[in-house]
Amino acid sequence: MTLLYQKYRPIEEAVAAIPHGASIMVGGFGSPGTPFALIDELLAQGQRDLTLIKNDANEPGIGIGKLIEAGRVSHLITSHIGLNRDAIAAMNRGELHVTMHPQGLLAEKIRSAGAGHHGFLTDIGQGTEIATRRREIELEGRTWGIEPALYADFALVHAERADRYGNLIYRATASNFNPLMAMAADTVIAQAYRVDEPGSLAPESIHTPCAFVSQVVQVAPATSEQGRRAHVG
Amino acid sequence: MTLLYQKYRPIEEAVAAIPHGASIMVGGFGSPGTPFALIDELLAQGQRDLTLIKNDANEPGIGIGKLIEAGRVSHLITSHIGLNRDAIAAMNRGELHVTMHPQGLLAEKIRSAGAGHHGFLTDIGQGTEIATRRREIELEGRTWGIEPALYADFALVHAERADRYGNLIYRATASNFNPLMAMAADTVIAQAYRVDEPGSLAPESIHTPCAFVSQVVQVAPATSEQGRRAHVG
Amino acid sequence: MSADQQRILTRAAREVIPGQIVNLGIGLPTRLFHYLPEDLEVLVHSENGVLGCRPRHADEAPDYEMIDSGGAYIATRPGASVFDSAISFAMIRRSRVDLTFMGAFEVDELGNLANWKIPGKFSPGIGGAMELAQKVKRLVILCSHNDKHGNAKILQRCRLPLTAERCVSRIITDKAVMDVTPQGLTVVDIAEGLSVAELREATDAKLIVDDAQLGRF
Amino acid sequence: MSADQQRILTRAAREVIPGQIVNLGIGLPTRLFHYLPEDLEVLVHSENGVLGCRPRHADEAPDYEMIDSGGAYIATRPGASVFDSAISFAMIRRSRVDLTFMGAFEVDELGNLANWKIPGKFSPGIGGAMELAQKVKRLVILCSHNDKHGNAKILQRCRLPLTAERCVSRIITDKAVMDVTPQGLTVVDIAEGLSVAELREATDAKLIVDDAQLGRF
Repeated sequence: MTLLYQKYRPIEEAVAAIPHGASIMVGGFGSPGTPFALIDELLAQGQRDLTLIKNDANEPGIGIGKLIEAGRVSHLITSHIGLNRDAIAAMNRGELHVTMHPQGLLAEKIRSAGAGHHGFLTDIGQGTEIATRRREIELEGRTWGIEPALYADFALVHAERADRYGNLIYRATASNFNPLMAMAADTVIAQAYRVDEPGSLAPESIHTPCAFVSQVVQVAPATSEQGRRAHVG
Repeated sequence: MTLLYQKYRPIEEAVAAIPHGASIMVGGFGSPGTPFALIDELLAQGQRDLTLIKNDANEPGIGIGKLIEAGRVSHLITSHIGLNRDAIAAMNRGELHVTMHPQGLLAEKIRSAGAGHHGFLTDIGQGTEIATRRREIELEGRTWGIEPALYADFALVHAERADRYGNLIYRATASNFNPLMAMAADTVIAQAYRVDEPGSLAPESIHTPCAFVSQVVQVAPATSEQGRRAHVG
Repeated sequence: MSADQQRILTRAAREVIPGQIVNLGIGLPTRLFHYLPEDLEVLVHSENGVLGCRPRHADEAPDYEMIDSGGAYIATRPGASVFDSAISFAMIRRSRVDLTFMGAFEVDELGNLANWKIPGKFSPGIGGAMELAQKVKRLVILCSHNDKHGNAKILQRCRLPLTAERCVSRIITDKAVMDVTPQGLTVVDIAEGLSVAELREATDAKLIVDDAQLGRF
Repeated sequence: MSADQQRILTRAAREVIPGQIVNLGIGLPTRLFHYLPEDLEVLVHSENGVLGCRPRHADEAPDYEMIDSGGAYIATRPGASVFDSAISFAMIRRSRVDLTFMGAFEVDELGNLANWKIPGKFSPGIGGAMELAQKVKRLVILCSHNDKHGNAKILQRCRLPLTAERCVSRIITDKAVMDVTPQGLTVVDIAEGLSVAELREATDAKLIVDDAQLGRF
């Protein structure tokens, strides 16, 4: 239990709670919503043998791309790593164990944990190789795949605004996996561009209520790193 | 498929699509979030033999209490009807078939449908009589209850604000089951105190995206009916 | 409210630690709301979808769309959020609620709780009790020690349908404060003016009493 | 962009009905974005969490936190909403997306689709393709009729790992527009200047052609 007034922390202290070998959910779909500052702090502190759960592998040289290049990730549970050629190469060399899930099932496996369930029944992927790797059950005359919930020791999430109790608001497409991971991990570390006093966020505007957040740190607004992506609209 | 520009309708027309015998989810926890105007229209139109899915039975003389008193409800799937003595009496006389679920499981059964799943695995209620009425499965050395998803033909939901595409914003504790039901029913009819042009609601402030909403109707703001409850804070 | 209820609530308020997230069950626990100082840094969770509620001030107009799970019109304090029922119960099932107070028909030595159904007599539903009882980090029961006929509510084994198994941490009644321990029910405090023998007489469970440790309330 | 690709996209734009919710897959379908008039009352869904996106105007500064699923910086139109990945895929699994365009490695007569993996050669992941293909109301495939070695991509049976079974409604290539029907692949339109014999030659599936109904594009 983290008491409400203990949640607002220096970034070094928050990340120092993560041990070697931890399983860590990392928010973000591409750059938006990726907690770059928390990842960089993790890189600096040296934790290794990590299992990361993230939609994608970012791109070479940014975000979890750095952790993968530094050899700190032993297992990546993801949906698509097509934008990170280094991660694909590490996978092909057998240095990075990669588990791929359809994106919506990955989201729901995390959400299932966040809701305190043990898994869910789906028809997604029936008739494909996805179905061959999971247990099935007959119910009401049809065959359903059982997708177990995906829990983690830690989640690193990114928000636009927060208060020091850990209430979070996401912006634009930076929401993605963040609110799901914030519910699914045992310890949730949130970074936000702005952390204000409780009462500064309208109750209806809060996307992740503070009950799910263990620690909250303030980070500098959008760095150039988030803009230096190859893609243009 | 309801096209975007066809969603904003007169209330009579929206409710007229509901046939006798329909299963209908109704938002609300107590009065907040209960779509009183849609319920009153349903009462006026005369649909009968309805299966209602609602957290509670409102109170005598308001909301679905009226439908129950008028004998229009054959089955109520709910969590608690303690504030409606008439509904309890109808249940005890055998005139109203009532299925009770723990509140969070009821919410999740609806959410499971809304997510397009067939059910979920839970330990809630293990060791109680809830567990005796559901199928179980052994996974990873433990026994889990299988809770099937709960779909419905229609959902009647209440929002504070909407746009005419059907984007919805809830206020205060009027959210409750509304966003879950809006995802779980085949046809979703939303009432809102204010329906504006698309673009009037900030994208981050929208709780239910319009893709889930079939029709949206505008209703008069909070009537005295919603205030005439026995409870005082 | 009776003097017994007041004593239960006054004692119960001491259970709340600043910085916690607390849920108050329907009935007697709801009234604990008024025993928590407004400047206490605690967020009260109500399962209908609000975290950070407080009682309405006497001069505040009710907001008809802001209620707690018992149906009372409430207000919010700084740091409050509102959310849907799925988020609200996710919070409960993920044990993000630190402390819940609940009433009881029966509680037993193992920490089993029965408070939702009396077959043939009372079954208005389940509400959020099962999830809260099963998953909250710490469940404190507030109830009268005996029912209106004088029958014990603190039992060796519950007889009514259970709300949840082995879920209770502490029981606060008008007669005693008792902890559920691996050894059985351990009396922490006993009501002023009551003897241990009288307490045992009013209870259908074995009570462990260490006179040297026993407090009064 | 090649003339063939332009012809595919011009033809594909005619599939979109005003008032629909449309998803554009990564690759060629993403470029369809620029073929939809900005005043067309359509909400484009991108599975990373936005409904109602539009291409950025040339003079608009990019918002680095507003991308589509391919990673392009986009903008929104009136009626847009943003949401998390669970809501986004609930929308997909509940068939709230009316129309999806997707690329393909292989498509077959039954409407089976393979577009995510070439064992031993290409397996960057799955992304949202499986859910979109399986659950969208109408799936239109946009792809070259033959691969760069001239091999047919329109087959009697897919050989690569499937994305989803029996999911495709229509296929638009540089050579033809074909519908998946219970009878097999029915040619709707054929490219200007191409003979039916040439089309059959470039295809490894049986094609049903009714000359009287055949359109050109």
